Amino acid sequence: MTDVAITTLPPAPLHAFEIWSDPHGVAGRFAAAFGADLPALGTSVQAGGLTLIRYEPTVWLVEGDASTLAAVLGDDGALTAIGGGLVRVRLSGSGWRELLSYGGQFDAFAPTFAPGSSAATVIDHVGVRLWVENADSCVAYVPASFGAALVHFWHEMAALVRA
Amino acid sequence: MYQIDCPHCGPRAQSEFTFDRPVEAIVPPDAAAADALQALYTRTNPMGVDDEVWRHTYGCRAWLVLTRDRVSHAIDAVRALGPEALS
Amino acid sequence: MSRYSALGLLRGAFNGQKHWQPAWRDPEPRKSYDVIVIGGGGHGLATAYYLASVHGVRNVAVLEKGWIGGGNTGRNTTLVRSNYRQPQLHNLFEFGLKLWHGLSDELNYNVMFSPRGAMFLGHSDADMAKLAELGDAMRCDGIDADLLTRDQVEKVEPLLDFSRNARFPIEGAVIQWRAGTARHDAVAWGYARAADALGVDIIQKCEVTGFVRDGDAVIGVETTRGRILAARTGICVAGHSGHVAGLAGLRLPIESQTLQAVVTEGVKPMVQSVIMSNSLHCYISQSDKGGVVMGGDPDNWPSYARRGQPTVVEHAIAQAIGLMPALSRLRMLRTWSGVTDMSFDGAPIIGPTPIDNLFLNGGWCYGGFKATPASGWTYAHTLATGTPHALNAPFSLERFMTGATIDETGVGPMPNHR
Amino acid sequence: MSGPSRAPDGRENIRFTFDGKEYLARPGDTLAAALLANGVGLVARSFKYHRPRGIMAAGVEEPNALVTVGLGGRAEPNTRATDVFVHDGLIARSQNRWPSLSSDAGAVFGLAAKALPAGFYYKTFFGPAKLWLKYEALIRRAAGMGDAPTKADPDSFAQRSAFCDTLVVGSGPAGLQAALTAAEAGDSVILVEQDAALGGSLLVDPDPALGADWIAQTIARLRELGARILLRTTAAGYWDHNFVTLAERLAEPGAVPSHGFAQRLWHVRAGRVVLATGVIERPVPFTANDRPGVMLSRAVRAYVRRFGVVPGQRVVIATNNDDAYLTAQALREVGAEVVAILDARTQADVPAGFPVHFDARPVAAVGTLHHLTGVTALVGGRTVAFKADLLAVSGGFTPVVHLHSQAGGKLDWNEAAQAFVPGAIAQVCTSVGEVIAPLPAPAVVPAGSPKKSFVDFQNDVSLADIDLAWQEGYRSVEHMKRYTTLGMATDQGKLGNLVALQRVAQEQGVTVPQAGLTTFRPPYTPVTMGLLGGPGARNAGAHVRRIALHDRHDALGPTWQPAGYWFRPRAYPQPGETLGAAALREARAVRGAAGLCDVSTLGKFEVSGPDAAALLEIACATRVANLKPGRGRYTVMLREDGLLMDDGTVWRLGDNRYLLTSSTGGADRMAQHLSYIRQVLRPQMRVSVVNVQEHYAGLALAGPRSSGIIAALTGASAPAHMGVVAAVIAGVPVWVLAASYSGERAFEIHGEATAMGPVWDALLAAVKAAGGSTYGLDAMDLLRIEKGHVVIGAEADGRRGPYDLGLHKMLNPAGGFVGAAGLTRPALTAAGRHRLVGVEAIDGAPIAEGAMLVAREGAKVEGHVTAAGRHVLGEGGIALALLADGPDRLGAEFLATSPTRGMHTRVRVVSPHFYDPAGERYRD
Repeated sequence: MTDVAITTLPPAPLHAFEIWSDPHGVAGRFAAAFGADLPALGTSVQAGGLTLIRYEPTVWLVEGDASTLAAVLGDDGALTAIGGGLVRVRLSGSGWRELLSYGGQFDAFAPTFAPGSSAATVIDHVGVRLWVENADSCVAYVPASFGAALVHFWHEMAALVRA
Repeated sequence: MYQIDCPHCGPRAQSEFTFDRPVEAIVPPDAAAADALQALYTRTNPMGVDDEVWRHTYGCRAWLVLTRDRVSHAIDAVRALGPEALS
Repeated sequence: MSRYSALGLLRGAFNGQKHWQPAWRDPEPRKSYDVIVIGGGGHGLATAYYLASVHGVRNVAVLEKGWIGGGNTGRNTTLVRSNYRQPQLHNLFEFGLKLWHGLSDELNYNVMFSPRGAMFLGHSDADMAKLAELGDAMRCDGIDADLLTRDQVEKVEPLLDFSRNARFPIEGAVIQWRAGTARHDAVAWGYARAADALGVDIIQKCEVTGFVRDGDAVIGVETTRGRILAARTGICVAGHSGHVAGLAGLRLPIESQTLQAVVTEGVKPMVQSVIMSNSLHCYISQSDKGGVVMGGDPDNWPSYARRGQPTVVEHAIAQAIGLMPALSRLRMLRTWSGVTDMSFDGAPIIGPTPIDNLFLNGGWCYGGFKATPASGWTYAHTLATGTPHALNAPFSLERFMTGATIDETGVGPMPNHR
Repeated sequence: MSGPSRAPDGRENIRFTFDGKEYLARPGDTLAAALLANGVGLVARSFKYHRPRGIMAAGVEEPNALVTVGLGGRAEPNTRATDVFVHDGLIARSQNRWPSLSSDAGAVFGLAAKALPAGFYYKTFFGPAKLWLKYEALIRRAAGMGDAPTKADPDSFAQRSAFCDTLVVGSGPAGLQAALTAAEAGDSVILVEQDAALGGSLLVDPDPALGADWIAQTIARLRELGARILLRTTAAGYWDHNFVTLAERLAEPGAVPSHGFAQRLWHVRAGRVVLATGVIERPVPFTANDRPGVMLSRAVRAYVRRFGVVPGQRVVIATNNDDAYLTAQALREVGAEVVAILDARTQADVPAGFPVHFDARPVAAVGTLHHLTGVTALVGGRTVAFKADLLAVSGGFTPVVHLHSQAGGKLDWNEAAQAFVPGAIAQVCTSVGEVIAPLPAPAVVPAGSPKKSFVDFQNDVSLADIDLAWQEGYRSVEHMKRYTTLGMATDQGKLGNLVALQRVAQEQGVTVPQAGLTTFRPPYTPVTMGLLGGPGARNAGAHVRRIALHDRHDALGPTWQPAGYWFRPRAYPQPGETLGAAALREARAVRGAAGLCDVSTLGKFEVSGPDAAALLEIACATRVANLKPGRGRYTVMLREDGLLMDDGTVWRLGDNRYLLTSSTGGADRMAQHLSYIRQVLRPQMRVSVVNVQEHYAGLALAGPRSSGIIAALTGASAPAHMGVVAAVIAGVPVWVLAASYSGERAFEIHGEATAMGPVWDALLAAVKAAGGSTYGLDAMDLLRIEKGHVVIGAEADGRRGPYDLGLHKMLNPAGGFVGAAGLTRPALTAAGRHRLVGVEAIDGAPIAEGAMLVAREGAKVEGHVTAAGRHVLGEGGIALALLADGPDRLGAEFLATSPTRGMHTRVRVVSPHFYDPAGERYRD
């Protein structure tokens, strides 16, 4: 019925980029440095070799070499490495939204959940952060300790849904 | 399974949220001991509407205040609580 | 009161069972009573019964806003046990358990108390040490508790999953053989009938809407059936404790939450005892009609709605099937909810309030049914004498402010974490 | 020929068995239809009196025809024969009978029925509780319906979410029309139907106005518009905020799923719900109204029109409404004889050509075990007997308001129809079709014997039982239900509840709304537990959490220990070594040389920013701000009530950067707590708190050789005790924290989890070279007990304050931390508090963990052993304990007694610091 591939991606440098003061100043410095706006909640931006995905009101997940962001933040926030704790799992193929409908209460088919969107939710009791890479692919950032269990769940569901 | 309209994320299922306490039970750490204990240990527990602190723990992790009816379960309002950058 | 007996039933076979009298009267409220008990659940009715039978206080009214036994008495999973770690709790519940063992005879009403054993499963050596500690604490206070090995558990409950690769392997259990289940409705009805026979007025469809005050004291209640005065008034309304106490201007260390339960279609016997697991937060037993009765964690947010959240129950069922795989093809017949009075240490409150002549019995969280006789007995003592009995003295309302809390699970003052 | 039958038409190609006998069925047959087609009248036995029962209905409301289908882990007891579609190889068995359906010993209960009225068990079986246990064992064996399954379920169940603008429940004409209207207006639509075919009543009563192809056309149009149509799917529960649970059967009961899941549970959030749930026909009470051969009128029509089955050749119809005349018409079309129509009304405008008797009510059905032979009736006050093999009954129609009511909707009373219909509702929900407009059907006074006139068939509740409940004062409808068990059977009172209420109204002079209505609770029809448990049932709803270096540990063959959802190495036993011996060997390696242990599961938080220390001084009850860069300290975190929440260490990594560790079990709670402090209590702070529990994998290196190993691997001298440095080991940047839990000179090495493999390898090689060992949780416990370190969950069990554990002297004197107010409560420092001490066995014997401390056997409990161990290098049992006024009682002797384990050890109270109390071993 549907087609979906589940791929565990290699570790990548990931940081939490948190702003605690002068958000507009930080946004201005970011725009000046990267030629793009800091993404709003539930969206992402790719610029300067970085992917910034905003999952929280004050926190962005940064994938890539984040060292250049320290200057953007100045004294208005902090960067903290978190890449050791997250496994990236790519769900690709036309069936990824269908697969995400299993084991959770998240509307993966919502028109607003379009390429570039992000959302955090719970799948099969595991808190995951989702990022729509493109129409045919979604990346899930999964707590590393649950990674194997959730990947197993997805494989099991995908096989049964496909059947 | 409520639908909670997170001011940051939009409508989401209750399973992403956790209830923490009624707003009346927020105790500042520097409150006088007697006041703090009163706030901690006595509750209005109304059979009706109350303002409650919830957290979108498995979503955007932000804290919210829900105005919720404890009999009908209708949620009249949701507002953000806490710092919000670029909001 | 027409006495219940097998002979009476046989006699009824020849007269169409026409000789049975109403189990209780349906009296009009009088102007005043010695004691008013607000709440016609098991606890309130037991209180009235012991007031009349133990203390000779018979000028008593039980005021029930709906129908007796219609709250948590008729909505629980019927477990009766005294296997608590904290001495104040196990002593209180054990006092009750002793009463349970003679209750059908005492009330001349078969409450079907069935001492089929209640076990906590252990899933690791560390669990087993904790369970042994529980058993040791009980045994040192003269309460029965035995450790079971894995093989012994299997003899009692062969359908549990004993495979070594089970997610929560079974290493053993602590069992209280004298614990078990009872027929919940019968407890309310039996106490009501016995109390009524001693002169207690059980007044249904009578909702308390306010308190009559004389200075610092409560001297009666306003109800949907008029003003009723009393020398002493006892609140005994479980999940509605906060609401009723609020009518007197009291704020309590109690929040109301929903607790759901589940029963399956009836099948032939498959669960012999009461199975509990602290690691899994679910409990399983089987009713006399054959339905497997199950419960789990409460819905962890305040509610008075008696309407639960389905995924909470689904999670409890997942856990139960994890323990006992053969449950999978049974069907859930019904799910229902009660409003629990979650106190801020998980233990009940039985005693005076800051308002003269007003007393409180509440905060039973999700564990009140088993305490029905003990709760009624101690509350009756408190209402009759004005002071708590040694058994309920630790369960004062002041303990939260003084710090003498009685916290079985060690969770602290957040009832929604309990 | 009499009884049910069907002339073969060549499509009978599905084989199934019932009680071992093989039969043939047609595609599309329900088991009930197939049994009737094969002339089977007796299908089941009732619950209490074991009365013979046949098939009464054609839908999910069937109370009688319950069978077990399937084998092994797929066996489904109590399956309604009307709600399973026959599949090849279906195995069905009757239930609740012994030795056989035809000769059931349990029928003896029926003979004693007069002495076993409603609630008889409340009036007898007195004596000790143990005696009741014996009676009960017999009752339990007689009770229940099907046999309990004994095997694990081989099939898979799915749980899926879905979102739609409009959810339509029921695919009769009203439901199909509602779905079509919504879809054409642009709504996303989900349409659910519990049957295997769409059309609802149209499957039995085609509507000429709509045309023969209307269903097919509508379905095609719906599909074209993208509507999702779910067959064999029951809307089981209607919850808050338009959340509806749907149970979908992908494989029939007892069938092996041809592919994929056996069933799927849909969690649907709908913008709007349309309930087109129709009605259920009511039976009629009269003597033996439960016999095989008494069938609901619409069911008769369904068997005739949909399944081609003629349920009887000579038919009496008993009705109080016009609908039953359609059944007469249908029977006549297939050549069955309508012997009489007993219409309880005194007059009505009815179709011509039938032998209609007005003012006529059935009195009794008579027949054999398997079939009906006749009906007696009161016709205009006269008793008349009819020969008949089928009695079709219609007592009116009960709207299916279950979902409306579950959703919080009110119910209105429709006097003409004698039915509750949907009233006002707060959720966005409308009811359409027959459910809001049931046919008029006046109340009829029953004519038979109340004792034998059943209202709840499965539970054998009769009119006499209803009367008795009222007589005995069980007058609230909830009391009546509970006293008589009315509506408590697997059909949940779908047929009988309203009949019982009518009885109360007739006998007691109240109206039906006054008599009351019981609450409708989910599910609408029973739902398979495995479906509700979902895929999570396999692991009891709890995933195992794996540590980052799981595979490296696993290669060493450890015994794994569950710790919450985590699995951690408990010990690494050598071949033939017991766990206890392994733990002692590992602990001795730490004391004597070096040990390596995985502590990755510790809670860890990075706190950065100018206000980092200020935030930590709210979370931690100790000073933090005076910590110098490169230094760390032990700390405790309190709950708001002043009792211990957690403990850990706090490290100043840089000027404005701290690392806070906390216990494994408390990590999630601590994350929530820190977020609460930061976001709710101190939103204005310039600080970032990031949970790095999983980002960092942590290794503990402990023992007198550990600082040498650190120096060798980092190329720099090891930090002093409670110092922290950034270093590189095996090419991987790490933090080296000089913290000790074991009492030896020790370090925690934390690095990015995905990179820590080489660090582990290098440390393990160095430890082995130093004559050391890996160590697990058991050795860690031995070491910390000997050192007197408390553990969250053991000593700090949620009931202890700092004073109890001897930690009060380290509290921040400035206050301002969470818990400061709670700490002021007097009972927290009152005499008699159970406080931390050590105990050691006087004769060197082992001490039981969890044992109670008593002065002598039988004396009152004064404390308990929280953690038991032994001297690691020396001999003899030692333990940590909580003892009333413990620190004041050093030297006193107690019995550490464990009656459940038969272990009783004399112990002496000592300081909890058994090992190196001065901390000399922390120095190099």
